[in-house]
Amino acid sequence: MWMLENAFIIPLIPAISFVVILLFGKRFIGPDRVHVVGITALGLVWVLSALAAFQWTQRVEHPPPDAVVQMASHADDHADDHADDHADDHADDHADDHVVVSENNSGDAHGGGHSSPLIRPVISTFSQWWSNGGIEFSVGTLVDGLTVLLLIVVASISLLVHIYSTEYVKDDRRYVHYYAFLSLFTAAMLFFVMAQNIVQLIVGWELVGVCSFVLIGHWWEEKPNTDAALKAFLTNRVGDIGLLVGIIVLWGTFQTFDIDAINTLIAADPGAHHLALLVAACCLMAAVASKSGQFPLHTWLPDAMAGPTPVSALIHAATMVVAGVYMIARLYPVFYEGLSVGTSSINLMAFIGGFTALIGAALAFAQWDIKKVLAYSTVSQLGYMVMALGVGAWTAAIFHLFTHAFFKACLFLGAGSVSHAAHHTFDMRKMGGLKKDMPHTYRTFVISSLALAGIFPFAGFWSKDEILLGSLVGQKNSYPLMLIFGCVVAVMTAAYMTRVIWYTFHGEFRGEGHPHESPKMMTTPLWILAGMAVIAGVFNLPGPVLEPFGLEGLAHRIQTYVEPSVYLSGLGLSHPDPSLTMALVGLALAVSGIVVTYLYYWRRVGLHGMTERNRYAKNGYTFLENKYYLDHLYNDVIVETVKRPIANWANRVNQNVLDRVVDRAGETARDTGRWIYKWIDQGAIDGSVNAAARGADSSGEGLRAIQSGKIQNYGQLLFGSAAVLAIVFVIVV
Amino acid sequence: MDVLLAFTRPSLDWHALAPELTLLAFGTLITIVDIIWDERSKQAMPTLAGMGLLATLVPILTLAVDGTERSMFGGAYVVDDFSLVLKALFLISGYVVVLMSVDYIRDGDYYENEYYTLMLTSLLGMVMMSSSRDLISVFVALELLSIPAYMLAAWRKGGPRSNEAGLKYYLMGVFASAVMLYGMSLVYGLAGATSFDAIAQELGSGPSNPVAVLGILFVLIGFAFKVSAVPFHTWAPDTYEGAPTPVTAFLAVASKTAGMVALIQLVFVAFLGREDVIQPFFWVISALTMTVGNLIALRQTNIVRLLAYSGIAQGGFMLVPFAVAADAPARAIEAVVIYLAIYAFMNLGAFTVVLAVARKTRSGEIDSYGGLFRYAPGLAVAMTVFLAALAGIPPAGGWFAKFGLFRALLDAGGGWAAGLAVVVAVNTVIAFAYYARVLTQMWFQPVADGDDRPIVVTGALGAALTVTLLATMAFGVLPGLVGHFGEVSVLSALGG
Amino acid sequence: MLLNQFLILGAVLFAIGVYGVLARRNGVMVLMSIELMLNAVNINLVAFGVQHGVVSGQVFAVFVIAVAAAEVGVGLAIVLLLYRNRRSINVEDFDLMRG
Amino acid sequence: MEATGFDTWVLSLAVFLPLVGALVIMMIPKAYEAELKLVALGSSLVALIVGVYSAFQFDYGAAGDLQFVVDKGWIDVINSRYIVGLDGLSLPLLLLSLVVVPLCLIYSWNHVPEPGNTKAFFILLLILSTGMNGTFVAQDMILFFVFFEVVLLPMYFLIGVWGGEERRYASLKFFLYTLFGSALMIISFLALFFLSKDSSGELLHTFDMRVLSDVAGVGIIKNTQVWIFAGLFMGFGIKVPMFPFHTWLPDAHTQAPTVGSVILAAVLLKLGTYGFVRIAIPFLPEGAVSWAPWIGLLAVIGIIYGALACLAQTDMKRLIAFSSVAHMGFVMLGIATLTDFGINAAVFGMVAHGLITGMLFFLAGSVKERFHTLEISRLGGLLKSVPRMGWILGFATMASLGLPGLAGFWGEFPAILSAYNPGAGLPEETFRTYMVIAAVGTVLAAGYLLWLYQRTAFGEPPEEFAGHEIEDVNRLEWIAWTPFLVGIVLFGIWPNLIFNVTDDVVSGITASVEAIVAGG
Amino acid sequence: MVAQNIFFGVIAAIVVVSALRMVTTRNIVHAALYLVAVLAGLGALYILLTAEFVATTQVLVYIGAVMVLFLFGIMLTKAPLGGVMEMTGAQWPIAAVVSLLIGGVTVYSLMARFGSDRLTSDGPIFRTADVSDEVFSTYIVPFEAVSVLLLAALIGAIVLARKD
Repeated sequence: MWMLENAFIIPLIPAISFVVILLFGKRFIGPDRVHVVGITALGLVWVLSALAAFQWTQRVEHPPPDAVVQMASHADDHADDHADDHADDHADDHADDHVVVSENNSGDAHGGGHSSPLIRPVISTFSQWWSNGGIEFSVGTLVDGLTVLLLIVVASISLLVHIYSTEYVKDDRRYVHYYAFLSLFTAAMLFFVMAQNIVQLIVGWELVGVCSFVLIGHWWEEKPNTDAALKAFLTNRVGDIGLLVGIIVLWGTFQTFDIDAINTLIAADPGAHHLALLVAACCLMAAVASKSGQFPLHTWLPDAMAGPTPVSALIHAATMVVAGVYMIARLYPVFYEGLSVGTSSINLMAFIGGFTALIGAALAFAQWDIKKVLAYSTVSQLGYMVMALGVGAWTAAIFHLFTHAFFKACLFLGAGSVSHAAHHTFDMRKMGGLKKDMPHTYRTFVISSLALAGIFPFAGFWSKDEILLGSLVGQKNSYPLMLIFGCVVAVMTAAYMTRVIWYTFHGEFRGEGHPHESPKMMTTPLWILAGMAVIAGVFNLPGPVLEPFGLEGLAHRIQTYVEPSVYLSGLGLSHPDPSLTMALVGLALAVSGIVVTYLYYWRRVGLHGMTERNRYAKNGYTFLENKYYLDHLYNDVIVETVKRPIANWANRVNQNVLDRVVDRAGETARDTGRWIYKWIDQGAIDGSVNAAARGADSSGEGLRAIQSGKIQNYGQLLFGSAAVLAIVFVIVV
Repeated sequence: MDVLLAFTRPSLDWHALAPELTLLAFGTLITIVDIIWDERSKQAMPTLAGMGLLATLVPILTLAVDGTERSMFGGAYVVDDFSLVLKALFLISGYVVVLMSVDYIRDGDYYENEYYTLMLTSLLGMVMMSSSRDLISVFVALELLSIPAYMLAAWRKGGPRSNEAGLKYYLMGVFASAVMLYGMSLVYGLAGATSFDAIAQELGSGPSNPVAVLGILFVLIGFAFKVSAVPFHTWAPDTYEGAPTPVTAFLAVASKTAGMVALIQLVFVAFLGREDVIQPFFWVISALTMTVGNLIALRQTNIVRLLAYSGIAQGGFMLVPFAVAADAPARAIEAVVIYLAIYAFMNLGAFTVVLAVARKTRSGEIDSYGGLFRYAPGLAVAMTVFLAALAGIPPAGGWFAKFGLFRALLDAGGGWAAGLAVVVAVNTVIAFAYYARVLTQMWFQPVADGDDRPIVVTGALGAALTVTLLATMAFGVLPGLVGHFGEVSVLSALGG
Repeated sequence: MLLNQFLILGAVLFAIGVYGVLARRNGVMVLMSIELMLNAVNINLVAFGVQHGVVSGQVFAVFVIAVAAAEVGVGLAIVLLLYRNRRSINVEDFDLMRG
Repeated sequence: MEATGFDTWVLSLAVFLPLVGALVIMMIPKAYEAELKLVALGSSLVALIVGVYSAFQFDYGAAGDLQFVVDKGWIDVINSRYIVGLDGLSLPLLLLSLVVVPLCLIYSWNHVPEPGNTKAFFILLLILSTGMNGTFVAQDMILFFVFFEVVLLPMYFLIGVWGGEERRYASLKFFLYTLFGSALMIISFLALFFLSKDSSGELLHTFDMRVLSDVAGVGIIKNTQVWIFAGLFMGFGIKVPMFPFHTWLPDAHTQAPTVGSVILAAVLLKLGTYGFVRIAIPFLPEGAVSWAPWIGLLAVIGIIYGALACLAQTDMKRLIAFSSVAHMGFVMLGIATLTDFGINAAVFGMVAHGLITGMLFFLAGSVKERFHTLEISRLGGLLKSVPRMGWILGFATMASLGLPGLAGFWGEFPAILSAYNPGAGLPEETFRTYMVIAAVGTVLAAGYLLWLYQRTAFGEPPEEFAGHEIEDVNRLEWIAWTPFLVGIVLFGIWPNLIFNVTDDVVSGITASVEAIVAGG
Repeated sequence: MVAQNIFFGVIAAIVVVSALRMVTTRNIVHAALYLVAVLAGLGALYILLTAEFVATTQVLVYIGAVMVLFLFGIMLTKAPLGGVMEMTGAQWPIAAVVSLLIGGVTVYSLMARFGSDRLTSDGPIFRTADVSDEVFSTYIVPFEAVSVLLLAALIGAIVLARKD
């Protein structure tokens, strides 16, 4: 268990790498060789992360005595409250009982392989980090399944991106800084995921934000890039208000920053502090919304595509943007109790997630920039995860996070590869027909797209299926609306990915020059990721799938290893049974999306020319796009189907309202500032100070009149004042 | 004949009178030397005068060492620690003024010997003042110090401004002393005796009566003139501007101190029982004096006039403790004495710098100080210290003086005292605004006329500067020095 | 005799003196008016002395007379000096310095 | 505990060595410039070494107690004594002050701003140093007052002689504002002197801050406490500066020479906040409780207001100056909560703000020196023309906007946090509202700082500077800046370096406030 | 007593009228003569108050010395002997108001305090010797000071008044 206890080493390595690259990169290592440092560090990180993951599995499989929680009696009391609810679940449990509910901790009542004992996370704390009011606060690591999962994801993607970047940003004038900040980002992200307390969460949260800022603005000579960087940072800052306040509310409620303690306290006594938790959860949701691109704070994410593509893959697809999701998962009791996930029909989290998934998907249709399509797709998928968490499908969400990281990173890197070939453009209108020139890119891209679309047997299929299943079953109550959202999004996802593939790889090449396949350093990572996109699903296969192969022991590995049952047990979460029907429906939806789109592009079926006939459509379209490809307006298809109102409206709102809000907020603040500065500060406050000075000055001038120089006047004053004083005093005294 | 036989020779304590006599002797000596050697004695005059002043310090020291309180004529003339401290202060101020005068008077077209005679006479009046505890002594001492001063103000005979300064000072002074005398006559009429103790007994008891109010008021007004309190200040700026600069310094420091000393004795010994008159009176007068003095000073362009108004405002500060004279008598006296001591040095220092600079620039305009720091850094620093002290900024001396005021006010406590404290605070700020104008010229502005030859500081001026500078800084850094004097004086003045 | 006979006479004289010094332009006249005020004081002093049966009132009065003489002498010298330099003894003319 | 042996000299040496240096320099003729500089740097460095020695000798286990105490007679007549002592509250600030001055000397080594005169410039800096150091160790109110005031004149001259176009106006404004405040402050000191009683009801008549802190205003009725506090509030609040007394600050900063701004931001402003923590709150707990909501209100107004004003600025230095108003708002909010958390955060915030804003002013000064303008619209592309400086600016910007992991965060976060549960007797809802407003302030801070950074550092350098070869950070600047940068990172990563030192003192203060409030 | 009162009334009337004329007359020499009348009248009143030494001094010093000084002053300043020069300034109304105020408040106060207090007629009568005893004992210091004062005034006045 050494690695788990000393997990701090993992983020330390890239941190050192950052310092080394920054300080010695140019002079001693050589600007063109700094990647060696970064890649070495990341390699090491990956190995250690893998080691940590292995040790964690060992811990779950063979828990040392101190790792198992002996349930306190109150947990049992609590369990009684929910006994009825769970009775059904238990009755229905067939094969594989991984339902982790509070009452079955004391042993494995239902038999079968690996019922999960409640495994404590490994918590190590180092020294006193800061102290205040006599309380000492430690810095430390909390390692459990969720952590190691994220470690693996971050380490893997980051390593691949490091490798990929050696080619992609070759000869960049800020190659050194690029690698330095990749390292720093990795360090920050790793630090974040193993945060032992919520203050560390903030630290990591903000640090990854800064790295994101720096890397988005990597080419800061162009103003749009810096605008995008600022927008990203400021939008995140807005969310951070929520983070700050939420964490403060948690502190105020529990008098601790310790994640373990907070979760345990809530799990031990759910229902207490409901109001505080509601406030905290709502505030934290704002933070999640900003970081994970949830409606309505998602607008920065597409803009963030101004950064180098590998950065987009790493930060804005696979890792940083899932920080919000991670935080929900990490502090799940807070959200679960605060937003009453287990009781009400719709909660804020589920709604925001579902809605985001929907509009993200809708918006993805309207983009011509391949990266923006992917960005909106990311928004949509993150919404999916949040929605899953909102309906109580914790494991499904994290599973999706896991699979999504690989195939989305692959897609981004693929897009980067395309752009590398096609003169650094991301405009799909300048691509086309790249299939033959870039076979590796094409193949990996398609694989990942299929995974994203949720086609069997790719990774996305499994995770998406679990989410849909979660929405179907929900926790105690069903979330029918969420299921609808999920299904619609599934269709749309498949559709817009098909569109991307069409425009990018099929048809005629519309760009300039001669596209060519990217070098090995780029394609290798693509293949690795594509491979993961294929197989990542195996980590949480449902039991029935494996049963025929006699491998049911390997089912639900993520659920087994990752789910922090020690915290969730008190909440009464349940895991829905795998449903073949649901899987088939999901698959059908995805396929139908592909098919419709395929027919549209490849077969020219559909309602072309819609815009000529329909006034509204035309207006809408004019707004969306007024240059080329009127005939090919893909939106026509959507217009005619259910999506039309959504996509159109969403886009309009997105561009006109949400996106402007940020700008407007900035402008308004600045105008307010100017006004206040001019009128209040310089006018009223400073003005009154200066006026006082002037007043003193002019009264001095006025008083000089007394000093006429004439003795008679002086005498009059002398005797006159004497007389007046005398009169006053004689009368008064 | 019975009556004649009944005369008993007064018992004179010669030791107690030794300072006055020494001073008198030197004054006479100067006059005699003048008569005998006439023009040839000119060189020796300042030396003689200076020696006279220093020599007078000797009996003061012996008296101080002796320490016993000596009272003569039924308490009409008292030599106690309070009077000794102030005598010493007068003499030292006088000495510094003599140092300032040496070159000024020699280089100008002045009657030199008589100048020093009158100076010593005036100082004699002041030295007398600090021991006087009855109306006649105070009156005579006042006239003795004032009348030579009137003439000194007009000493530049050929200068219409100096003449006019003398006339204004004289007329206003006489007006004021007429009012004061009238007041004294009323006070005397109520008490039936001239000694302060008797007056205190009479006035302090019994119900309020308008004659007492009038008498006290008129007496105070007479001295308010002397310390140039608003609205009796009008002579000061004109006289200061017109008079020869060392005389101005003398008036601004020694003469004002004498007025304050008289006020202390009157207020704290004679009138203390009538706090219903003195406290409101001084509240109003001090507030007015500070504020008006400071406000008008803001608009001055002539350095001497600026210092004149600054002096008026400083006088206003010194009057502040009188407003709590009855509520916190000990602290109030202490505050005034401390203020006087510090004020003497910082103001004399400022005038010394003005003299030194004027020797080169031949101008009294503030503009002529432009860039002083570039060509005469020493003088600029010295002036900065003095102005900082006047503004009350540590570590230059003045802060402790202002501190004393606040201390007295807060010891008294209550809304009125606190209100006055705020007025003082506000005035401190206004005051710095005009001191800063001089600082600005010296430090921030380019050299006036582009003439940046250094300034030659003569030996005497240098000595004056050294004395004042050291004293000002010492009072700021180790205020215990001056604080000690203040404390001593409290005990005796109240005890006696 | 009433005490106030003398005192009020003194007060009236004092007031007249005040009027004189304020209204008169001629420097010498101003000096003469001052004498009125000082004499008013003397009446008070002597009258009070009698009232209280003490001699100090008279002594005070004598001192006042002596000092007044000195003052007049000095005053006239200054007026003469000004007259010599300015050819005027009108006190209203003397306002070289003001403000 | 009274110090013995060499320890009795430690604090006095740290305070007065720079002054000795100044006096020595006065004796050296102007022509010997190298010697002048060496003496100046030497004296300030020796003072620093003495300070560091004291930090090593400091008993951190008893950080709540005064150490190295010297108690000697000074002004007996008013019962004021020369008492100096060092506790956990003073130590960080003293060290900050001791570090900043030599660095400023080094920064000015070869380029004393127009109109030159190294000698005078260095003398003033050294005198300033004495005043600042003294204020932090003084344990007698009069001594404190004297040191508090000693800094005024040197700073006035630094701004007035070596400042920018409007220097006369700015310097005078600075001076008059502060003078006004300190005049009211001394009135309050005296009121404390006369009114303080010990627990048995005896009048104390002492200026000894240790004693006054112990008696904690017992015997002064609440109404009086409120008034006395008002005086202290003016004195310290103007120095901080709190809204609406802040208007001297932008002018002073804008016009001051670089090191003047640095010292002003790094140390001088702290005198005010230090005064609140050291004097106003422990001496007058009830007054503090009555005032706290209003201080909190002004603090959050300051936060938002300063930020909005920043957005309106066109001058880089002025923008940084206004950012001080906002940052000091956080510090004051922390203090206003009267909790351990808040006050510790405030002290941390003081140090952090000192380092960060000091650094920003250094940068502004260097930019001005190279580009001869600080108009934001005329700058741009610093990252390209002077890349290292650009990066440092970015770093300082990030630190200033409160990035976790850098020092600024630890001043802001606990301060905001403390407003959630303000101290006993304070209205909870009000402070929670302040908390949210303050949190909004962090966004605005990010807004104006990044906006500044975008316009100055990003993009292409403007035409007018395109052709010129512009020197990047030079050696002297590196020497002067590195400690700032290291400090920002170090305290950011390991905030306990400061929290641990200050906590004991602060806990003592809040405990006594609580006891009084509970008892009353 | 009646005689005394009548005497007082007559003298007081002369004094007041003369004083008023003095400050209003346009002829400076007349003014000087009116002043003589005032001073003489006051001398008479001092006799009435049994203050013989003061009365004597009044006559000797004031009428004998001071008046001569004034006349010298008038001549040396070549003031017009007739009513050529306007002696009263334009601001005389202000002067009048001020003097009325001062006079009014003084008279009011005196009336309020002393009302109808009688002068003690049976008190001791002080002769010149008594005055001198007092001067040379209690007031010896001021007396000596006055001598210094007179000397200084003499020296100073000479310096200022002499032509050079």
